[in-house]
Amino acid sequence: MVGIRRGVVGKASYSLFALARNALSYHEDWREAWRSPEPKKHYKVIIVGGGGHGLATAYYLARVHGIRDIAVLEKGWIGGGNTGRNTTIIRSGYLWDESIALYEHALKLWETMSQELNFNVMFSQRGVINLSHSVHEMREMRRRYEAVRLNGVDIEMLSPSEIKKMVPIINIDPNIRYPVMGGILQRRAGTARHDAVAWGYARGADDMGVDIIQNCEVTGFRRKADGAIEGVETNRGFIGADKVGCVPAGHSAVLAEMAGFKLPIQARPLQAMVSEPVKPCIDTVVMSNAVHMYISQSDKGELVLGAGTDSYNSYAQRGSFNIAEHLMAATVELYPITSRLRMLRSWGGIVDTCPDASPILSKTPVPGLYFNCGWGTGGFKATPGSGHVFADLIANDRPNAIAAPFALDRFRTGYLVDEHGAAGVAH
Amino acid sequence: MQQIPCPWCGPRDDWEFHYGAEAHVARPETPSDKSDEDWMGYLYLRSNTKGPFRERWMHAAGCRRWFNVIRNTVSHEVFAVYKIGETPPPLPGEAPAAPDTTER
Amino acid sequence: MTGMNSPHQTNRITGTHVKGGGRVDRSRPVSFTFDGTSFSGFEGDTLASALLANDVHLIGRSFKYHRPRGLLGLGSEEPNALIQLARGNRTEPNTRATQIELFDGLVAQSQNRWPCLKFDVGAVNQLFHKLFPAGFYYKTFMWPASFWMAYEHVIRHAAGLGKAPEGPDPDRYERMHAHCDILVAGGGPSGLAAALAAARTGARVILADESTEFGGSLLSEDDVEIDGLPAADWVAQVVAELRSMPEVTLLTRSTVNGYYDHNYLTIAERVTDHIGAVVPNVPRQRIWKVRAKRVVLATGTIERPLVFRDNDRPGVMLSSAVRGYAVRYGVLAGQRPLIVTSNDDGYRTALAMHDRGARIACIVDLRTEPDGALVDAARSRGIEIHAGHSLVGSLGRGRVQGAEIARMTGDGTGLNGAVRRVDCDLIAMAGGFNPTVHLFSQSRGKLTWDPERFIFVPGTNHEPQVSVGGCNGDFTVAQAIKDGLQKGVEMAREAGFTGRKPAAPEVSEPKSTAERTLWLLPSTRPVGHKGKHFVDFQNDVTAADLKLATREGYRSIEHVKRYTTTGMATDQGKTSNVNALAIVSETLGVDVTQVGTTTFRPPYTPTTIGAYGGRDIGALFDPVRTTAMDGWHRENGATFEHVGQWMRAWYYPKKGETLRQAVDRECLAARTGVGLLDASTLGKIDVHGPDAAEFLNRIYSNAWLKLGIGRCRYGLMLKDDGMVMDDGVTTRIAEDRFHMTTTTGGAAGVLAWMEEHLQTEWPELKVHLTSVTEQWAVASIVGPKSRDVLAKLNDLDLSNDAFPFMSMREGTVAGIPARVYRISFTGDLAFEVNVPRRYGRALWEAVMAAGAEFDITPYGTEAMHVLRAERGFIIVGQDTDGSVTPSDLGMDWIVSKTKPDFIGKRGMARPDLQDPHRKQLVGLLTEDPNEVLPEGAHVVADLKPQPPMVMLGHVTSSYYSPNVGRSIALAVIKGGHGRHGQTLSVPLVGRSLKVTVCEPVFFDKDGSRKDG
Amino acid sequence: MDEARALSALDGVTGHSGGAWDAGIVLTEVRFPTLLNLRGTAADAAFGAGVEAALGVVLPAAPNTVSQADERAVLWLAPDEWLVVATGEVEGLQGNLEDAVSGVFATVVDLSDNYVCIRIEGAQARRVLQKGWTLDLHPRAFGVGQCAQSMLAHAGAILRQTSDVPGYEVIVRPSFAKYTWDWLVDASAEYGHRVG
Repeated sequence: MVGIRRGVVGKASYSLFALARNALSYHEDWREAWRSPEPKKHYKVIIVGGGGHGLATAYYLARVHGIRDIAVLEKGWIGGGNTGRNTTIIRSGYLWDESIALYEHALKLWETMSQELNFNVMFSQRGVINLSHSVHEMREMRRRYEAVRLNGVDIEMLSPSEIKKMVPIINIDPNIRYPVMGGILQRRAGTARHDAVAWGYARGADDMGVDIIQNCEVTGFRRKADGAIEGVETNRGFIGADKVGCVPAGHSAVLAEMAGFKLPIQARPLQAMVSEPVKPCIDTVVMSNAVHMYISQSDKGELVLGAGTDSYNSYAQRGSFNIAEHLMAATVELYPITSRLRMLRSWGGIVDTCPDASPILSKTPVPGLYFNCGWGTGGFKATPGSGHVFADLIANDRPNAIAAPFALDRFRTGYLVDEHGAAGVAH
Repeated sequence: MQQIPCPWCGPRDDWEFHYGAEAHVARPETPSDKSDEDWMGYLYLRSNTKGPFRERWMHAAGCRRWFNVIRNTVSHEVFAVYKIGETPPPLPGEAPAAPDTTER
Repeated sequence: MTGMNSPHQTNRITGTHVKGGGRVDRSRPVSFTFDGTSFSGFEGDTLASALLANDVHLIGRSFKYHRPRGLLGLGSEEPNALIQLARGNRTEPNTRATQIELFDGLVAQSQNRWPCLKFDVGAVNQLFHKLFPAGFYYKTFMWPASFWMAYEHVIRHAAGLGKAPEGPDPDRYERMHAHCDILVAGGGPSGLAAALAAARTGARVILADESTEFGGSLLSEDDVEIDGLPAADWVAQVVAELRSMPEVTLLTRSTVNGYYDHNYLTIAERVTDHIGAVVPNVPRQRIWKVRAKRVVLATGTIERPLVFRDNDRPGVMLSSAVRGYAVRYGVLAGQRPLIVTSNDDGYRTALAMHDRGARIACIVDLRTEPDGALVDAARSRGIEIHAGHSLVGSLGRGRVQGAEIARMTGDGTGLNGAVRRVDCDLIAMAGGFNPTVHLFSQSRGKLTWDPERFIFVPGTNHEPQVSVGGCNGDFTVAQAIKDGLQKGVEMAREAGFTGRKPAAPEVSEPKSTAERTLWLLPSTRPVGHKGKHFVDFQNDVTAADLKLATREGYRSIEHVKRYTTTGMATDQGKTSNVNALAIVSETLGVDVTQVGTTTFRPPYTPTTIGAYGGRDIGALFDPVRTTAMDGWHRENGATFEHVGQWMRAWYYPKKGETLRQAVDRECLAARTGVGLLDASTLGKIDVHGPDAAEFLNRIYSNAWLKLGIGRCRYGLMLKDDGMVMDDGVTTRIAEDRFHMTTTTGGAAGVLAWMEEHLQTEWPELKVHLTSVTEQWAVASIVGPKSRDVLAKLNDLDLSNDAFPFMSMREGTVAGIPARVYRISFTGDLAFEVNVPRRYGRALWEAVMAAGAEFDITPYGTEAMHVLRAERGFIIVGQDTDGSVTPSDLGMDWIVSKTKPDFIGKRGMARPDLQDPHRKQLVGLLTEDPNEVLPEGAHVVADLKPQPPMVMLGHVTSSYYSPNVGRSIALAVIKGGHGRHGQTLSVPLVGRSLKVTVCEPVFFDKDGSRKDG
Repeated sequence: MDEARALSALDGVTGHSGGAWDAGIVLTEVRFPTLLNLRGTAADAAFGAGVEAALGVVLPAAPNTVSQADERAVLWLAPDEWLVVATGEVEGLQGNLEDAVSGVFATVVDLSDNYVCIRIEGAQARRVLQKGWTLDLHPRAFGVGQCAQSMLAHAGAILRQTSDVPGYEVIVRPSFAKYTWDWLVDASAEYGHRVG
């Protein structure tokens, strides 16, 4: 899109020509992708949390709603939380209409993101396959398949031999402990370069005048006499704001308690790991609930493996070893050729999980304070959609049709969007 | 891999346990008196403390007893273990609480 | 073999005039191939030392630019020399040549090149390198938008280093749990000392080292004496003593690779990799999972490369590695080495090489006035020293042929003299040593930057542990041993042992003077303008890339790392991390600590996925649970269904029968004659104690206090949110005792949930719960003739009056003590016979024999599903999904209106659960009676030609019912209870079906068949 | 009862006895011991006395310990739960025990069919078990007279040491018996095993 390139600051557009031109000056003339400004005294909107969702929220507030007096406050470095710790899977094949609408909204935005941001986020629509290993799972899978299909979203059912064609390294021997009985495939689904999403949104938002302030930790909320939000206390002083949107992922409960209320959220460890890089051997993303593992191969050649969450609360960004151990056994079981490849690096994130495995996009008991959290294991794929509808919620002070089902009130009324089946494995 | 000290069986790997989240959340005695708001609180709202946290564990692979632990959710340091019904020890840096007779 | 052309061995030190001919066994030559050419080496060689001995320096190609690369290091820090080892299903990519032990017949290949190592087409990337600075891909490949997948395809195939095998791994792996008082990671001088001191107290000690033998750096030094012995002899002495102690476990070829919470560490042991042969039943690799009371980290140091122009040419190596090849392996990495050094340690390499016959080209010393014993020793041998000089760049094609050097300005930032060319065939870089703090960092220890010495050292520790020797910043052998002994005994004391610290030995070693750290050696032109100054060798990250990243705003070290990929290669930045951090901080003009430190994560070195998986593959991946009758099912041709971990008989096809035919036959038999079902997997819980009835009254939605002894009742369990959780029939065995059944999948969860309530909410209730699921084998005899069959085996009065529906009798069946329950999951007359598991098969066979005259038909879970659906009985987990209330199921009759409370009562009163438009259970009949709806299909009121369309709900159960004579289905539909009689549509791919909503009961609507 | 008709979950799994006489591991099924689950209040003197009278064994109060006399062993499972393992003459044992504790809140449940018992003995027995048993089996940490509940690989198990050879008994549910046996055989492969 041309629009944002005429932004407040105005930066050179990225392209092959720009690379060639800059090569002549030894790449010494590239400008910073985003500024590092000092915080102002007051902003119209403050976004707490400089991950993908927070940066996307700021970007769309500026881009769609014309609000440019925005600060994004990040306690560490942008994209340093779950944005940089996930396994980069993007899909919209959920179970309930409400979820499909939300994630499909995101998927559509992914499809144009690189061009819109003029930043290659390497959204690779290589397809995502979900496997079924029992009669019961096949039944549940069919239900999800039909729900997705009738929402007008692309989805296909695959037989084991069709899966084998797409994923030659998979073991479809019917006599293994968890035989592959079938799968569903979403071809438009895939992966993206996770860090690039944060950077791309940061650059785009910055271009429109948004202040991205790193190493700025929120330590409290200040409220006016009428109870409405007045601003945030930070390690760099008080910063006033008309509205505050919190997008703190794993730390949502901590921030909510600062603001004086509780959220139905628990923070749990989630682990992932990559192998050493090898030449391409799997071109699709494949997930399996029953054996608790999912796999894809990065462009660099690393096999990216994801596990299930631990069951206990933790902010340690590390999980228990037995989870990793099981993941690797499952990897060898389903993909026997991986046995001699080596695990290179493992890491953990903090996932904020709701009782119904669906997110919270909501107003709160504090007027002018909004929360976007509870994405559990599904946050990365939602990034643009989450930012887009959350910006809308903040700008209009009411949820749009996509966000409405994800309000906090559902825990009072009982109208949950129970995605445990669809999100049964972390992904 | 954390070690959770079962008050009976001793320290065991964390996977031997079933996790019960925040401790001292009693089921209301007369639920029918409770508002929808209150019931939401009982069903879903649990503290999610970053730092020393009173929480419940059950030794699923062993004696199957529930008990309480004070554990730092950041460092995973375990400060105290106490049985159901016992007075909760103070959190690190906190003054001892008066004996609690209402909560189980 | 290409004829054993007399091996080159040009670099192998021969003769005995030099001390230390290396630790290889020259009496045992072995042959191997590299890229198809045969070479020979000796037992004790690594592939790296053998290739060097054969004068092979070009070993690999770099990741991005495909630049020729040779060996940099000596051990696991090696970033360049990655090898595709072995062939076929045993091939292994990305293996470091420095860690491959030579054995006869070893096959090694270079990787990431095509068609061959010398002429790699990928090297064309070097021509365009100016277009490929760090992060270039974020800036391009965006147009046209649809082309990314094509670009990506090319990028993927260019990346990736080695190749995965094509078939399954034939080797065996294993895991082992271990416990110890002290785990010592690293068997160099400090680790050996710590292990010895701790072991002498009687503590249980595990000492692990990643190398083939203990000794660490001492094996690579020829100028250290301990207690008057050559260092290696002292090592042998200590190891011998440790070996004699029963409570000491010594592990070589074993890398402590993970440090997790509460002193839980993993060790990756390479058990048979080095012998190149398969030993039956012995694992190739083993993962040790160790819980240690105390940990001693003695992981040593890794030398820093120096960053100068084209510092990646084959022949540019770490100084300590060059010395190691000479001393430990008896190999000269070059005949005419140049040493560039920031410290005295480089001089030790010069002396070691000189004394073994190499002609030292010169020593380039960054320091302006080097002095001290080592410098004097070099001078006395006539070695040329250029003090205050920079190494401007390396020269050569394919391998180092020379170097450019020049005098530096006083501050070391520029050049101050003419550039001179020096001929050499090897450049040894001595840039100082970094403590190997990876494990300390993994254990969440805080690192401290020592600004005087430019190193990270362990600061505050998080776990009960201690660091000693090089990894603690103590770089002398004397200090390492002294500290090791001291900390070893301290750790043992903390673990509960008593003992005295052994006396520290006398150590003679060269003394070192101050060093001068320069992160980026000055060159003739600015960094990035000419040549490349590599920081991360494997990922091709240069100093210019790091500077570009900071210029573009990527300033946190994590941003720099992710933007440039520095430190993210298979060596995980072992040689590059600190250099990168320092260059970034220097560029930004801030302190190193402000840029941040990288947190190290497991594993320390990459470890095979197979080893972590261990024996948890194939049949041992996950248990399969089977019932007492399983053997009979198998012998009689049953097909099986996985239900959780259980294997249940799904149906029993006769020859030539399809699933549908078999199930139809089984369903008809169970309605018209008699069928037999193995129901053993149902959960069974003994609920026992004076308050048992009161307890059930609280956890079931219906009333339980007045149930008579010997009577059964169906119960529904809800969660406190009001949603259905489980169901089953529970029987009062005695006043204070009930036998509860649950669903197969729900058994464990229900028991745990009830225990939780007993222990934490209602401890005043006197009730004991015991799982008896597997105590009983259960055969359900079902159908109008079931009474006739059972009567042949039983002396009970089976009449409806004597043994009414929903009651239990104890007696014998076929001579076996049994509990017989008159309950039914089909609606027909049925008896569920429970016997102790050991008699399960005998019971089954007796019933089959007695039933033969009635044509008794065994049926599986599929027929069971059809039969219950005919009667509209739900299956929790199939017709419910955690979002369904009893009311949604039309089961208000089982929800007590009078009990003041039970679990789920308050939850059901919430607004959304009272909504009349909720999804509710209904029956569906298709227009065509032979058309069976797919389970999971969705129902719409307003059919559109194509999606999207508004869905009302979905089909939960759907079968052809031979008893009804048509297809039947259960579904949950919005407002379904008010829709009976309506016609709705089920859109399928390419067609749609019309369905009529009905009551979810299709057979025996008045329930009259239960008495036969 | 007709013992000839009784089938163990390991029948057809363990194969014929045999194997090298010097195998590092000897695996044996302990066929159909009587197993009674006992629940009661340890602090209640009447309960303890009743148990002792009926079984001739003192109720073990310390967690994870075993009291044994002749062919009766009582394993501590939980603060209010024990497992009685009896071989030899067991006629009327359950009834006697129930009678002996009838005056207090205590329950006895027959679990003789709910478990299968495998004995593993031999010089390498500890090493084999440690491949899948996380608790420390070193003689300083675990010995005769002790028991523990945990997982052996992926099967929930009760383990007790029965001899200093060392020898152990592994008690698992019958549906996990085949898995456990196969796992033990596989884990013993490098030392060789014999079926006792």
